Amino acid sequence: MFNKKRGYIDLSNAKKNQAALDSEGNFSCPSCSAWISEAQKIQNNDFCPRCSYHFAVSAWERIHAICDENSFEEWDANVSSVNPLEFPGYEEKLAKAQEETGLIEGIVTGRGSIGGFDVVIGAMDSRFMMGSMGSVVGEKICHAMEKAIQYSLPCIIFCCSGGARMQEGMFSLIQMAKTSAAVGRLHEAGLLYISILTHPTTGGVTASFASLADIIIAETGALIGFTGPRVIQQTTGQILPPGFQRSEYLIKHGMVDLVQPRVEVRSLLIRLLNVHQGGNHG
Amino acid sequence: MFNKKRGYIDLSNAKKNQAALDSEGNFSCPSCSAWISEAQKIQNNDFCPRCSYHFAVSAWERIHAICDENSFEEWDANVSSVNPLEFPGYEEKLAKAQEETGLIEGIVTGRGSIGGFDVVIGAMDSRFMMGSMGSVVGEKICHAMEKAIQYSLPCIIFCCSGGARMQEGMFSLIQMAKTSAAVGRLHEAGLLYISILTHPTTGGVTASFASLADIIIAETGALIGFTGPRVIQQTTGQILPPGFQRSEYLIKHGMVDLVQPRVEVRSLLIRLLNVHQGGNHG
Amino acid sequence: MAKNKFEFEAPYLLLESKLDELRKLSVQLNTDFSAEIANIEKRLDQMREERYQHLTPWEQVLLARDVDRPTTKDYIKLLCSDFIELHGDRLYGDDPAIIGGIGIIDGRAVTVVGHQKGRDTKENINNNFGMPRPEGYRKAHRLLLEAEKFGRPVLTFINTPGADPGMGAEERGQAWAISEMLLCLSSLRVPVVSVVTGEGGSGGALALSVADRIIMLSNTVFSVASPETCASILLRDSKRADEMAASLKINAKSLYDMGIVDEVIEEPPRQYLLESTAFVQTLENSIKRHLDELCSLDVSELVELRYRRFRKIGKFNE
Amino acid sequence: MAKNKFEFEAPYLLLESKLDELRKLSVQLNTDFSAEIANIEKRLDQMREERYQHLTPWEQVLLARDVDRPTTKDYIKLLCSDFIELHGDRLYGDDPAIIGGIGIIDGRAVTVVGHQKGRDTKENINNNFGMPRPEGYRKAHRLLLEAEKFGRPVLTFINTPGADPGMGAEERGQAWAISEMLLCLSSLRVPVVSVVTGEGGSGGALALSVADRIIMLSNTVFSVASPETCASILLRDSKRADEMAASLKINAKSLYDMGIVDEVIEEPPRQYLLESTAFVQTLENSIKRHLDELCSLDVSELVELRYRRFRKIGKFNE
Ligand SMILES: [Zn+2]
Ligand SMILES: [Zn+2]
Repeated sequence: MFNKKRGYIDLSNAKKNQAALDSEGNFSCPSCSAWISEAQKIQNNDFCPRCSYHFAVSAWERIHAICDENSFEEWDANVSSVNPLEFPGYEEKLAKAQEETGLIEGIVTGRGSIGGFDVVIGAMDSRFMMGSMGSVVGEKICHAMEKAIQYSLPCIIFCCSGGARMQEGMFSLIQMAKTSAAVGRLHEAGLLYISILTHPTTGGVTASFASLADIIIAETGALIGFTGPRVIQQTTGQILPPGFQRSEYLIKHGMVDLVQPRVEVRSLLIRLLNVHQGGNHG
Repeated sequence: MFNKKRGYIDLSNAKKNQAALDSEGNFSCPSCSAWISEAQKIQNNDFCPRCSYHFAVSAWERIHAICDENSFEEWDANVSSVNPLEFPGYEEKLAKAQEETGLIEGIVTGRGSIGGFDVVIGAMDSRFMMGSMGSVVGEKICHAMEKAIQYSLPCIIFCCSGGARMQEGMFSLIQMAKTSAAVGRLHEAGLLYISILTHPTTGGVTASFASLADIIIAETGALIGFTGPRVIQQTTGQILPPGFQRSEYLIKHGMVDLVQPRVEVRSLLIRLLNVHQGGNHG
Repeated sequence: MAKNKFEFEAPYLLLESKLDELRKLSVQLNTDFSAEIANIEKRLDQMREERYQHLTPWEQVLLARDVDRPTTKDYIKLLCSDFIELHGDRLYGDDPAIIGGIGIIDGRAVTVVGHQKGRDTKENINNNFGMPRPEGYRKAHRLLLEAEKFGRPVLTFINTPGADPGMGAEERGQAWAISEMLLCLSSLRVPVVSVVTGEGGSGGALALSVADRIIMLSNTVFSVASPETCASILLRDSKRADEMAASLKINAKSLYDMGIVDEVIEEPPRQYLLESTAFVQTLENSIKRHLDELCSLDVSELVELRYRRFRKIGKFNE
Repeated sequence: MAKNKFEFEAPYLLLESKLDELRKLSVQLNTDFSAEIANIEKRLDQMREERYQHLTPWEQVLLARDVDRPTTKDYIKLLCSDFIELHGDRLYGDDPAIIGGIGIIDGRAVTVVGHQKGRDTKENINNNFGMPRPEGYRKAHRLLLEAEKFGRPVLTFINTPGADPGMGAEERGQAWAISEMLLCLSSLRVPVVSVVTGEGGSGGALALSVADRIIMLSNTVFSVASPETCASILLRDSKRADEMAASLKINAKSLYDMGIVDEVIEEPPRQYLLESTAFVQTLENSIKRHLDELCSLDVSELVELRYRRFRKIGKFNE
């Protein structure tokens, strides 16, 4: 079901595929309604050329764009959410998210290679209930990290999240503790852990595994923080300065190692994996 | 030679000794020249009642005020400075300092007890070449910490310093690294290390062993920092706000655990040593 | 939707005032209703106790937030035979919304860390209403590492509306400070016991709660986000917070049933908690018992058990 | 007292310009002085080389501070086959006066940290003239702990006038940040090699120099405080800095003789350093040799040797 999309989301090959892309037709920016082509979107690093809206990338698009061709093997594909609190309307929302995204839950995890380096990789999907972290997301992250330890592999996670999955109440909040504890085990095992903070990464995800990586890469222009800007503005009445909580603001304030445009993340990861191994490839 | 002084500097007994003190005569404040009695000085926690000048306490006064009577046994009493760089005038300055203070160098170290708790204790003396740290001060601190490890004792150091002993050049600067490394060994041995920052503690001492303690106590009103206020003002042209680099400023900025008046430091140390051992005295 | 505990207490307070009037009248009339009044009072107490047994989740939220609840400092005074507060993160500042220090409980050196709400408006403004800033977590972090160095068990008290929602907290990396706490606690090589003494609000509360044992007082709550926030986001109506309080299952009893907390300590109805000797004794005993159990474990077993304790929380189909 | 290297270079520069004039004249006059000019040039080079062999300590200070010296970024470009700069202390900010990251040297993953002066006024203002603020030390500290996690050796480059003398640096605990670095490096469980590439100024330089091996380039200095500061304090006359530069024994050769540094690498006279292949080769070989030696040691032996290396520095009578 994902192969059809593979053609146009392999961003590292964006330029050579450009001709093919234009034929795939136009679509409208969800923010300013401008009609733009896929090619324009890719050329502009997934920002809308008119309003700078940062287009979401699905988990599978991300994995295909980052991993070497056919290298990715998915884990825990069938782990799915239940409604532990019998929260009103949760099941319907899950069903709708599954239908709209073709995903079972908001993260895809597994094993793949990047520029020939074997890694454990996870990618969250902001379209699935706003990338919120519930029991399944927490479980899949922990399990992926534990497998990274088992196989002695670096672990790479693409984060994007609106925060905790409220419908799972405290089960959701505890995933912060659970995933942070799993990161602790990665560290003890001396394994490299890289997180990539993409637009938007907020709430409990930022305040747990996302900010605990050895190397933190922020995608250009991404909104990253704990409390979202609307809540800050509403609660404190303060006018937020332009660029507040954006990647460039975060690197200035010492929170991330690198800010990188989306199209360059794959090549940066390859360099990091290579340097990490002292250039001794493999 | 120190017994004569012992009477009036046992600050914890200040009140009951007061009558005796008045008879010891008056002296003049080095800052505003006010004539005050020893009793007034002690009552006012060693601040001048007129200009708030913070009177220096000698190393031996400090040790007698803090340690249980007759409990202190000095170590390395005869370790003395040489002139490793053949720095012009250094030997004369050392001789003058020794004559004026009755000390061989700017720190006294040894073993004693405080409220019945055995400790390793060191006290710097700001009168000895402004409490500067040269090879001897560094050596005595390292040796005291190594003995604390050997005897498994808590280590307590009263700091006061104008910084590095410039006349010893790089030998002096390296004492920062050397004493910090010794603190590292204390930490590895799981031993309690308390530093008390007294007026003034600046320069290389602040940027090494003084700020690496498990618990840092600042004496009320002490000047504590790396760069001294005069240099900051001269270099940056900024007017320093009142209270800048004083103990109360430091606790507000998160740098010290506690601010305590001089007369209460002994009782605080006893409480800390007691709590540290779970109230299991001895 | 009630705004504070006095709304559901109103009928009892009214009845109490009527009994007072009756007493005064009886004096004026020179008659004696004391037996009847005593009877009514006894039934009033029963009714109230009954009422407190069946508080709605929202009413429990109100009680959890009640400004009359003891604060961390009160519990420290109660439990520790000596306590020395320590300050500062050694990096930037000293956050009064989280206090910490070392004390003695039952002859054992303990590091105590907890949220500190104010007892009045002035104190609350100073303490940021118990909402920690990054400095607070970092101070706590430092004290935890010291506890580990000295092999001292850690006791934490949880009572916060949540992390500070201001610009400064974001600027100084609040998310980073919280995650570092979660990481630190999850592998800390000394026992950790947490007591929820009021509101357990979101990440700001969780940051101090990654413990071997979590104890909740019966009228406290622990929530992924405040019921108001959930109502505002999920129902687009923050006034329906009471519904959310029920749906989110945030009260002590529900969380115990879900296996998220280990023990619930019953609060006496409407009495200032620390005046109830039964309550105080139960709390003291519980903390001591947990510390005794945990201190007897081998350190690596302790850490492994803590990892598993959190690792298994979560519900899903495979 | 000379203010910069051009003052003691003036006679040679003057002679060079005269030779240029002579050359032009010879063309005008249609005569050939080339043999004579070549001869003079050769002697000029010899004189200059001789002069550079006998620089006064103060002249070495001027050369150490020379803005034309290569910066840490230049050395990284020279030595690393790939390098990725990493930013931030994860607490407060990113200090451009200290840069750090990971790279590959000779097939070995290495963490590199160093002071970064600017190459021009604009860059120097941005980089605070290479004077670190607390954020800089804390970034370095974080990168050192990562190096330790991954067992990566550490290479540091030292070139700073000293710690930042401003209010903000004091406010955010500069002394604490420096001491934490000294403590961290003194027990770091990976090899550490430092290269002094310019000014080693006071605590700000020492913070990156607690290494297993300290290499100094021949025209660099390392000092407890700047000669100006010492002159101002000890002689009450900052203009007598040249005297202090001599008394303090701050040049590479003296420090080698005192056992404080392990190796001095000769700089070619008056040539842009990185253009001298001999110099570059010697530096590369030296770093590789030290890393090879240190990486072959058992970790606990390495840490013990580093402790003893510093422990024994200091002169006194017992
Ligand atoms: Zn748009
Ligand atoms: Zn005075």
